[in-house]
Amino acid sequence: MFGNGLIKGLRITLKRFYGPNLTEYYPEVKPNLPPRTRSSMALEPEKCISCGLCVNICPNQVINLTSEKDGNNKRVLKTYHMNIGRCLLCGLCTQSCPTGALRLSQEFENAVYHREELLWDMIARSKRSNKPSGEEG
Amino acid sequence: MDALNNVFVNIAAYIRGLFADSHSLSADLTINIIVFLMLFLIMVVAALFLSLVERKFAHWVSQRSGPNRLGPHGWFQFIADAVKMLGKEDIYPANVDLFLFKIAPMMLVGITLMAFGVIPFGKGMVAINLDLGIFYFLAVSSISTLALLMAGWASNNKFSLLGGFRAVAQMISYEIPLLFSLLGVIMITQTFNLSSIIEAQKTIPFIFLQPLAFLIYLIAGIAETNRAPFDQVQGEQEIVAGPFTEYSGLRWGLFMLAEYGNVVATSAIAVSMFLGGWYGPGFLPGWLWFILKIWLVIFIMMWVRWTFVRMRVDHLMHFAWKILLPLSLANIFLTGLGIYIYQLFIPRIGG
Amino acid sequence: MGTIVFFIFAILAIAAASGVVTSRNIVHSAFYLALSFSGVAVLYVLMNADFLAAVQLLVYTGAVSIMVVFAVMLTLRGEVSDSNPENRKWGWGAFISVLLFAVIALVVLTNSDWRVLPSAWTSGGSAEDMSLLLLSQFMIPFEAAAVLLTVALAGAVILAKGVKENQ
Amino acid sequence: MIIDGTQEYSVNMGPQHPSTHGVFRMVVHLDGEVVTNVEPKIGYLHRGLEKMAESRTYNQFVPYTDRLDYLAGPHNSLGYVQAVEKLMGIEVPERAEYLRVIFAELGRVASHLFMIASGSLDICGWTPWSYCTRDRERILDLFEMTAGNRMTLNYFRIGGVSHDVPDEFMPALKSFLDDMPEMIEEYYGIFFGNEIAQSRMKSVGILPKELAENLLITGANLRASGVQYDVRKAEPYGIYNRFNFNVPVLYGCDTYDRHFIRLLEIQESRKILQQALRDIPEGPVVAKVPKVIKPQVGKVYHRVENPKGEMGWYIVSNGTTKPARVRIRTGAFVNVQMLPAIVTGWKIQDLVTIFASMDLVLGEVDK
Repeated sequence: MFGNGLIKGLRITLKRFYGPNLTEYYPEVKPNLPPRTRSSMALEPEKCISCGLCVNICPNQVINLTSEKDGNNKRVLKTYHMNIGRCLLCGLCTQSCPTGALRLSQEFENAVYHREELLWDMIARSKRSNKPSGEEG
Repeated sequence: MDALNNVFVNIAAYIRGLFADSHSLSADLTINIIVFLMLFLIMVVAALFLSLVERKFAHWVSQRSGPNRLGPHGWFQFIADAVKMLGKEDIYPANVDLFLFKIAPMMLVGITLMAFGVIPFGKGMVAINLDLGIFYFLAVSSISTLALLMAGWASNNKFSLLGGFRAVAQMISYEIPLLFSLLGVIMITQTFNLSSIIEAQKTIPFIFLQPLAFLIYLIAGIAETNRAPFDQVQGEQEIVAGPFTEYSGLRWGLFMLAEYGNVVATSAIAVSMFLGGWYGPGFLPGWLWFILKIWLVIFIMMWVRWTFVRMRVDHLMHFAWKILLPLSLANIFLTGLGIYIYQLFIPRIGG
Repeated sequence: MGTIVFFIFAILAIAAASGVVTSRNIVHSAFYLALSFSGVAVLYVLMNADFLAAVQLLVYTGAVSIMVVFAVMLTLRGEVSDSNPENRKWGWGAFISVLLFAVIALVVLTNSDWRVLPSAWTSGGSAEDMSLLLLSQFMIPFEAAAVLLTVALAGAVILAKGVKENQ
Repeated sequence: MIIDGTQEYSVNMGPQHPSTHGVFRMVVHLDGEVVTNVEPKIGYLHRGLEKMAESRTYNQFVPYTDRLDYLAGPHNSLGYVQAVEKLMGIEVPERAEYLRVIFAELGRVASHLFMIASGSLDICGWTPWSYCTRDRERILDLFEMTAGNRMTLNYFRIGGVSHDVPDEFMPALKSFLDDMPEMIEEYYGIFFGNEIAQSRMKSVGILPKELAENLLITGANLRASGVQYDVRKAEPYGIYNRFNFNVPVLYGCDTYDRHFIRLLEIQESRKILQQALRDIPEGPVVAKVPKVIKPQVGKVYHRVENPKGEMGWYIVSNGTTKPARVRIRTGAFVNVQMLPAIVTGWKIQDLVTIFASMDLVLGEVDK
């Protein structure tokens, strides 16, 4: 009969109208992201051996690092910059990192007002506390 | 209860009493201005509040919480909306027909406000107790087509013009079943006066005598107020916003005001024609019953809106001319037959 | 009071009517027509013919939108701001209009039965009396008008749709 | 179509129009409300992905493949990594194959749900939209839990997948599959069974079988026109030949069938997912692949059944670490050409429905 579908639809919406709501109240209640979420990068400079693998694997030339040799002819990280505005957050760099110095973190509120602020100085950022990512990153 | 029932009537009588001659020109003028302001306030507050309720409803239906920032559970959001709309820039594009562009939203609001004049919110609580109440309502609301067309044509936008054309086609078509569906009630009561029609429903609301007419009225009323599933005029998905595409800020706000004002007016007419107006169980004052019944009709309209999808424009026309119109004519015929039989039998039974 | 309102709306109606003929934009002309009809509706109210006023709004003003649609549809080809060109024979038009007006005025003024009721119909509102008149004294013209309109409707449908051949 | 005396009215819909699903632009020629012609204009989202592939190594290009059809990320990368594996002759571990099937089918379900959602939104069905997206969220949560991102997963690697799934993945997937019939019932109740929606979609925008074949339409659009053709059956890739599923076909050729067949395909995907969940073995998830991927000189063409149509990857290798040429055949790009072919004579409202039923994703059309 014509109208059956209409009444069924009305019944569904009425059921949902009285049902619970699924909204996440975001700024008040922060979402609990799974440990593998790729939402920003974190670096532990003491672990970094400046091998440059991350620079090479990055598909978008996001990472830019310089190093200098210390007394023992060992390379020491000097600067480590990421142009996060170009970053795809694909995670290839963290997978290639042999020492686990570069990690993905779950800090997801990355919006900034100016484009220049997207040029992250990872060493400076590491001084601030970053929530570290899960075991594999 | 009686005092509560007549509180507004008594206030009006008191204000009249302040004048030496309670029916002088100045007394009438004062009362009329007060009533006008009251109606305007009712319309503005109802429209603003409805725009919030609509969003809340839409979100509840889809299991979300809706606006939830301002006030308890976001129930003060409409104030923020009003302030935002007042503060926005009034943009008008190049090459619009400036006069028509500017006057169209004002005209629409004015027409809606005019329609509010005959709505009896309670016993004796009607701004103008016209003999022709319901006919006046229909006559006035028929002009709103013109305002929508003005907006659509003056905007100098192709989407707007399409919207304006759709407004003409749709609203003129649906006016006919709307009018005819009300005719049954008028035949029974033999009057156009809304207050008398409500008085006649003291024993039984006309929805029980005229269920088909109520259904037709509700459908045609939804179509007249341009709400889904009949919101061809501002079909977002095809013609962006129809006649409102180029409007911004307060002018757009006026359109929304008129839309929700129309919703309230249409529901109020439905309540007074079919649902027994201010009559209800005695524990609440009459005007509260009236308002609660309006909310019931608005709830149905919103429920339909957030469940159904939009009809196609040619199906819409078919629906009006091939289904609703014959049905409403049949309803008139049946009503006439019923009245005849009633008059034939009642004297013999001894009623 | 009534006189002031009368003059305001009478002047409005006449000015709008002159706007209809002088406006160069045909859509504006149509909207002026709506304004003129509305002004006339107010005049009806002043003459205590409120039913007629409502009908005037419903039928005449409401239907102007259709005219606007036709105006837009017929003239979108060119520049719409110059879509209602002046007619060179406007003198003749004015002459005939004035003649027509004079004849109507003469008929109205000499007809002794023409009067404005001091108040609205008392028995049961103007609608009731009018319907009684329509269904008793003017039954035949009323029915004839109804038949005529039906025929016109059918004719319009046939003209628009066309008749299927071989049937 | 043009009647003497009325003017053709051309309206520019898009690239910023509510119903063009991204940045599609069409110039619509109208006679009143009736569409006389449509000229699709594409390229507003052109990112040069094929050229980008030539300047990146094989591994580096994997994250970009998700961005083709961003509503069904996994399936795009599946096509790419399988093409490279075919070129190099890499054997993928069993568990990785099963995980690939699970993710690809989940991506298909997500894409189809979104298609139904946006299709209903295009005829003003706001509530069906939010029901469909509500359930799609659960799939995206599964993705995020495993791969780290919700839409652009970058989960598949040449030789396997990036990591194994976490422990809570399988129960969550199972409960999602268990809830699926109820969801489908709900979509049917509110959208497909609704008479107004049916009147909007049934016998609108007919794409006859011959025309569909001549225009090389693929995917669900083809199957809704009565052709039983699915790459998963016709030329099974990966381990699709191990699963028992049907290829739904509808013969209505109209907009309704093009929407409805997605619902049927979701049910078929559910079958595949259940079988995969039952049969998935333990084991490694990535094969032993050389660190530097350097295929021998040669070329490969590999095709997969994307939710939007048949997707083909043509990769030419010149023996270096970067491909010499990559050509992507995307279903949506080819499917665009059915729009002008079937839309003539319908109203502008139907244009929107027909456009929605084609299920275009501009990332795939413009590449």
